[in-house]
Amino acid sequence: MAIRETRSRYEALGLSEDDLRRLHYHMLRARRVDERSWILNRQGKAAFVISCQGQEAAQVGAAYNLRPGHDYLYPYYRDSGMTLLLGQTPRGQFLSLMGKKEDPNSGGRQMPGHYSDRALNIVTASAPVGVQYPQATGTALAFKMRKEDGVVLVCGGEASTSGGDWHEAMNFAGIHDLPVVFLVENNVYSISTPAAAQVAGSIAARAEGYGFPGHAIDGNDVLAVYEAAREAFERARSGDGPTLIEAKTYRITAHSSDDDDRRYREREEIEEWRLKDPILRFEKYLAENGLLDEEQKEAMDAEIKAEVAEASEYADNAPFADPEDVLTGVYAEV
Amino acid sequence: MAIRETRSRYEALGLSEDDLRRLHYHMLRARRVDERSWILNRQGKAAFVISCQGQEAAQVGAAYNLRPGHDYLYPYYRDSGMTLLLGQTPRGQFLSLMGKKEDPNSGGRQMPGHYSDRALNIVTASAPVGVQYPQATGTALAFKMRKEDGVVLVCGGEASTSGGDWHEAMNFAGIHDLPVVFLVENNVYSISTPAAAQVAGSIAARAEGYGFPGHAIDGNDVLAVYEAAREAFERARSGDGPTLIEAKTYRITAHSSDDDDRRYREREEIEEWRLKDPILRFEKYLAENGLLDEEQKEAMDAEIKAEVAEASEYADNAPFADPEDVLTGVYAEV
Amino acid sequence: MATKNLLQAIHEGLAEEMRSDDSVMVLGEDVGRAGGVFRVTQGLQDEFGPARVMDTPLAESLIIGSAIGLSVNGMRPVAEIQFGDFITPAFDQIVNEAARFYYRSNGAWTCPITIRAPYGAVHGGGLYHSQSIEAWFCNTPGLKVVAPTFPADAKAMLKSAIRDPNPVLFLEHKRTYRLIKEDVPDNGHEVPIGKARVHREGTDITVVAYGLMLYTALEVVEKLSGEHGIEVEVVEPRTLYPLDKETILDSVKKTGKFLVISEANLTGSVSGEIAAVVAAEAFEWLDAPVSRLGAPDVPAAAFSRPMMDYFVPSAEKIEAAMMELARY
Amino acid sequence: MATKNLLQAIHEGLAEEMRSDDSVMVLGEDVGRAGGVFRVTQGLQDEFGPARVMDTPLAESLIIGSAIGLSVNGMRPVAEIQFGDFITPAFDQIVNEAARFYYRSNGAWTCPITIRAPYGAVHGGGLYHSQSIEAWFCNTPGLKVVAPTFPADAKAMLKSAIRDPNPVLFLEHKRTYRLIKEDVPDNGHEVPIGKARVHREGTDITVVAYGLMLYTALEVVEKLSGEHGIEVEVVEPRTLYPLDKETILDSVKKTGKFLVISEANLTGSVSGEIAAVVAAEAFEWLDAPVSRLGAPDVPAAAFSRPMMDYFVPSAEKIEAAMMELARY
Ligand SMILES: Cc1ncc(C[n+]2csc(CCOP(=O)(O)OP(=O)(O)O)c2C)c(N)n1
Ligand SMILES: Cc1ncc(C[n+]2csc(CCOP(=O)(O)OP(=O)(O)O)c2C)c(N)n1
Ligand SMILES: [Mg+2]
Ligand SMILES: [Mg+2]
Repeated sequence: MAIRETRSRYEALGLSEDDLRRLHYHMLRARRVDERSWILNRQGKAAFVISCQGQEAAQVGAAYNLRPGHDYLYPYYRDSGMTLLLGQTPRGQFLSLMGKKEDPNSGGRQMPGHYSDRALNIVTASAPVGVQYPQATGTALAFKMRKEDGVVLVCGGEASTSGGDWHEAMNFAGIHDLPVVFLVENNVYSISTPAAAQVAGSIAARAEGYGFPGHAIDGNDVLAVYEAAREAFERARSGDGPTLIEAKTYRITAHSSDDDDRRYREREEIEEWRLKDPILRFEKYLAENGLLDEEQKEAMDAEIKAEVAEASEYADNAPFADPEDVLTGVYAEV
Repeated sequence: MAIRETRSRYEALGLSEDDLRRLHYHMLRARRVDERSWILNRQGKAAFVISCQGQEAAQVGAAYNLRPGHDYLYPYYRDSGMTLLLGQTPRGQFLSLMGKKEDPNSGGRQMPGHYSDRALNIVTASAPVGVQYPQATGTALAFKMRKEDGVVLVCGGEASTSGGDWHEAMNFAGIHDLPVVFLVENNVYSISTPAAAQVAGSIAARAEGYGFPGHAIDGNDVLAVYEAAREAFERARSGDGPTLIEAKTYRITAHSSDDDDRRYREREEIEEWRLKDPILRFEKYLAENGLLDEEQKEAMDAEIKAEVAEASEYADNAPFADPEDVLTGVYAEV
Repeated sequence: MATKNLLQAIHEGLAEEMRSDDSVMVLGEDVGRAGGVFRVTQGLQDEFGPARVMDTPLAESLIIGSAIGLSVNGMRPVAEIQFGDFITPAFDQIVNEAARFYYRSNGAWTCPITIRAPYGAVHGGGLYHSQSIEAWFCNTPGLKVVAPTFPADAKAMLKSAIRDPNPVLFLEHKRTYRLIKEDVPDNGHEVPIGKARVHREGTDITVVAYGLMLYTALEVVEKLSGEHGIEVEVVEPRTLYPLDKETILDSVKKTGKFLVISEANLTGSVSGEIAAVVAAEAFEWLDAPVSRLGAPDVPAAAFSRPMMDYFVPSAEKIEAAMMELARY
Repeated sequence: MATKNLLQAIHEGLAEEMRSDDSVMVLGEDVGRAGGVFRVTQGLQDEFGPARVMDTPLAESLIIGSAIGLSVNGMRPVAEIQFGDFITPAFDQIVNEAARFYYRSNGAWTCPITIRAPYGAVHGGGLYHSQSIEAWFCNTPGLKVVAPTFPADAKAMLKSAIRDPNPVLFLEHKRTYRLIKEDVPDNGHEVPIGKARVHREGTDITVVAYGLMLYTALEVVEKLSGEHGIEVEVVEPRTLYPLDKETILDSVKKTGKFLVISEANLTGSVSGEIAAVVAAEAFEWLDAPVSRLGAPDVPAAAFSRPMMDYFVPSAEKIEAAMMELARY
């Protein structure tokens, strides 16, 4: 009975079993790439790691709605779950992580997590938090002007809503009913600052003040995220305007490899959230629905781990960027 | 019957007949000063005029709650109705208008409308729209830190909510329950841009998203404004935090003496709003309540006009700022 | 070909680009029905509609940020900042974002936006409608900063800016909008970004100036020629960043004396960089101190007329600086 | 008196000012429990409570704007910008607001705020945790910009900054936080804003440098003295705006040769202004071109180590520049 009800849930969402497997695959793959990054960091091969761990459901559930190379993505630094889903590779991630010449995002110029992919319409990401929001509205406006059905997905953490850029973009999107989906991955912390000292009221509730819908959803439930995002994408595609989604989730790792989170949060809190791990949770769902047994899981994981190991090895052996590379490519040629 | 009802309105607000007369006086005085400014402009004596006309009720009704020299005011360029009420003088206004040395706001440095008065806690105003909001929250925070009962009133037009500063301040005020009152004088236009192209959704409705109350009120009804502001000031004084008030009003004049509003709005629209003039409306209310007859009105007006004429004359004869004044006062002495 | 002032020339450049390329659009505060506070965009909304000539909210970071996003998705936006003084909220989007799209993505993404901003002191403008904002931006690799002075140059350079795959900040001195008229070619006239212009040949002193100061300098220079036989070579950078060092250095090497004039507060203005280049690379040719003239180091021009007039470098001060060099 | 590195000295300066003046407070991102990403404010929240050491939202314009408002109402806020690169959203509040409160109100309102910002290239920092941001601010009358390098100076100057009635931007080079330790006086040691420091007397060349470049220069200079008998006078401005011209000019007039080194992208950096001052006011004493050294004109240091190391001016490059001057 319980099973039938949950099964009907994904069916109601129009998802096939294959879709479910892909959602699972992409979450797990992102996690494994991330885990490997920390090992490389401990080995002294990666100067800086910034993680997606804990946020894979929010990322994969939302980005699953994107049509790569058609819609646009403005990811933030934790969104490797999105960029991998769209077509970036573990190799690429590790090349970037180690500042290698072949880094697909920036040729070794940017820190890891600053994604960019012209072919996939992943717009070059930056470090100043929040700048992506006005840019995303501009990209959406271009779609609207040309009467195309493209959608722009723009993402950030909950602290990215504190700066003016978020608001200016929300207002602009509301005025012109732009085809843009705002995804806020509220993972409770901004480095050390808890959401209570960061956000007054409610992020999701703010959308109403701009005249469009906002939804606060369980960001660790990949189907809930997919559902909210699908609705938002449909709204955008049909010209009805923007949607704000606040995915409530949690940052399982420290802010980055430079951060020591014992200064500001209790271990128990993290342990509690580990129990709500979005991947374990989805695996349980799949198992309950007879879509995943231990063996299948092991097989998929083994495949992913092999890919990750190969990618990491490749990147490790790849050449560093040349010193003089720092000098080139300041201006595009007229 | 109708009269008794309206009378009980001001009594319920705790206003005496004397209060009503003062409200009327301050609105009318602000208007007359403003009208005179345009004459000086046409005479070639004032290079630039920016008006309060049409917004006197919003300004006087709100600022009537301020304790001069104790609470703080961050006015915007139209708020002469507020600064005059607090104790600035018509003389001061005209001295500023003509860039005279005695200009109390800036010694001839700033354009008219950039109010400043240390003794009255009117914080030096600027031209970049919206910068006052974060500043006001800081001033409110100082009150809170010292456990004092001071309140900060900060004002702007509806377009001042479009920039990031407004949002950052709203969020901060909400997080810390700061004793600040946000007054947005929504006069429908930002220079030429109508509110529909400026504001998505509703300004007042946004307060909820920050966790504090927002009220959209009839900004041409001085008692309605007074009422909303009084409640907001009480909330702030008793430590309950901020309030947002959106006073719906209308800019009767062009944006400034540099603007030709025929480019973007119909004369009929202005005429319609002239019928809703806040001063006429309040005079009607007072008359209906037997608090003002033609004679009293004429007497008050004559007194104001005499003061205005004298002030204008004084300012006209006052010396210009010295050229070298431009060089002094860049740094405060250590 | 018709005779036009700076404002008309810029308007025409915009209109022509919009006619020839559908992806060119204008956005900014009050650029639509009102045609901009200076009327540069007047009539464009009638011709191209409210989407391609869009009134934005009062939010400069949004204006530039959305222009960036538009450019990413096939458009060629020309963003107007109503007054240069109000470009500050967009500082992040300009210097940290637009200027770096190309470099940080290793050449994958370009950011072909143009940002028009009126600058310079004007009567009645006061502290916040007067600033010379060049120096804030002339240290940002990836960005180009142009400040043409004459109408024909301005029109041609605006077109170059719009067609440039890089972000270009296009500065217009407010007091020169209607100052002179000159023949402005209808189409096809090209002025590349990055090339200075020698307005007048001379053998005694090299003067670099732009904007209102260029006009004042050109007047003073004629007077000096007539009254004292001093022949000053006048170089207008036109592009402030990256600088056409060669033209400036060639001139100094000929004259041996150098003065750079800018209306900005002297200290930290772009004249420092220009003077430093001359002092480093033309040292052996110099017969006199590398001289600079600018406004005093106070926030900006004041509202009150006498103060404002005292603030802006005057013809007298410019003449004195030249005479001092000539006598050196 | 104890031996402290730069980071500890700044921490101590803050703590002492907070102890002696209740109105001094700290606000910024993660300055509270976490003690700041560089740990400069570590322990302060425990001692002074969460109101006086306040974690703000991630909103730099708010941080500076609210600091201004606090200062207006009796407080002496010290605002921390987490990385200098992220000061850009606060640009408006700094240059158009804080710097002008005094001037625009004709002396009625002061704005005694201090803004601390770590700057400079650091390994692993990449384009956005590396910038030298000085030049953006060293043209803003009303603002003071200080960039002390040595721990004792930094502590004393931070105190001067906090007590100053004007807004002061206090720059800290990240790579020098833990580079050296020196004796740092406990209390009472004063270093005024606006005075340069001569680190080493010399007769052959004057070198101006600050931050990491100062350390590198001081090393190179010893080498040159030992190996070639070239004696370089090293001047540290400490305050970048307004500049202590006198100390610099006195030195150049003695040595006749001048080099200014800054880690910033060369073009448009503060070294241009410094060089221009020398070229104008010490011209007659100069025996060689006014020289400058800086990073190449690219956006900022890259993440990848080889690129980053190539970006920052190295000891070799500095030595070469000095040798060229010496041989001139
Ligand atoms: C404008 C700006 N200020 C400060 C920083 C430094 N910083 C980087 S990430 C971060 C926290 C962001 O928190 P949130 O948006 O919640 O995202 P999360 O890291 O929690 O996913 C801060 C303060 C920055 N990158 N940009
Ligand atoms: C940051 C900034 N951008 C642009 C301007 C130019 N400007 C001055 S007033 C104004 C319109 C403001 O409209 P609103 O806030 O509605 O106030 P109103 O004038 O209608 O009372 C504009 C665009 C400015 N002063 N500051
Ligand atoms: Mg977060
Ligand atoms: Mg308005």
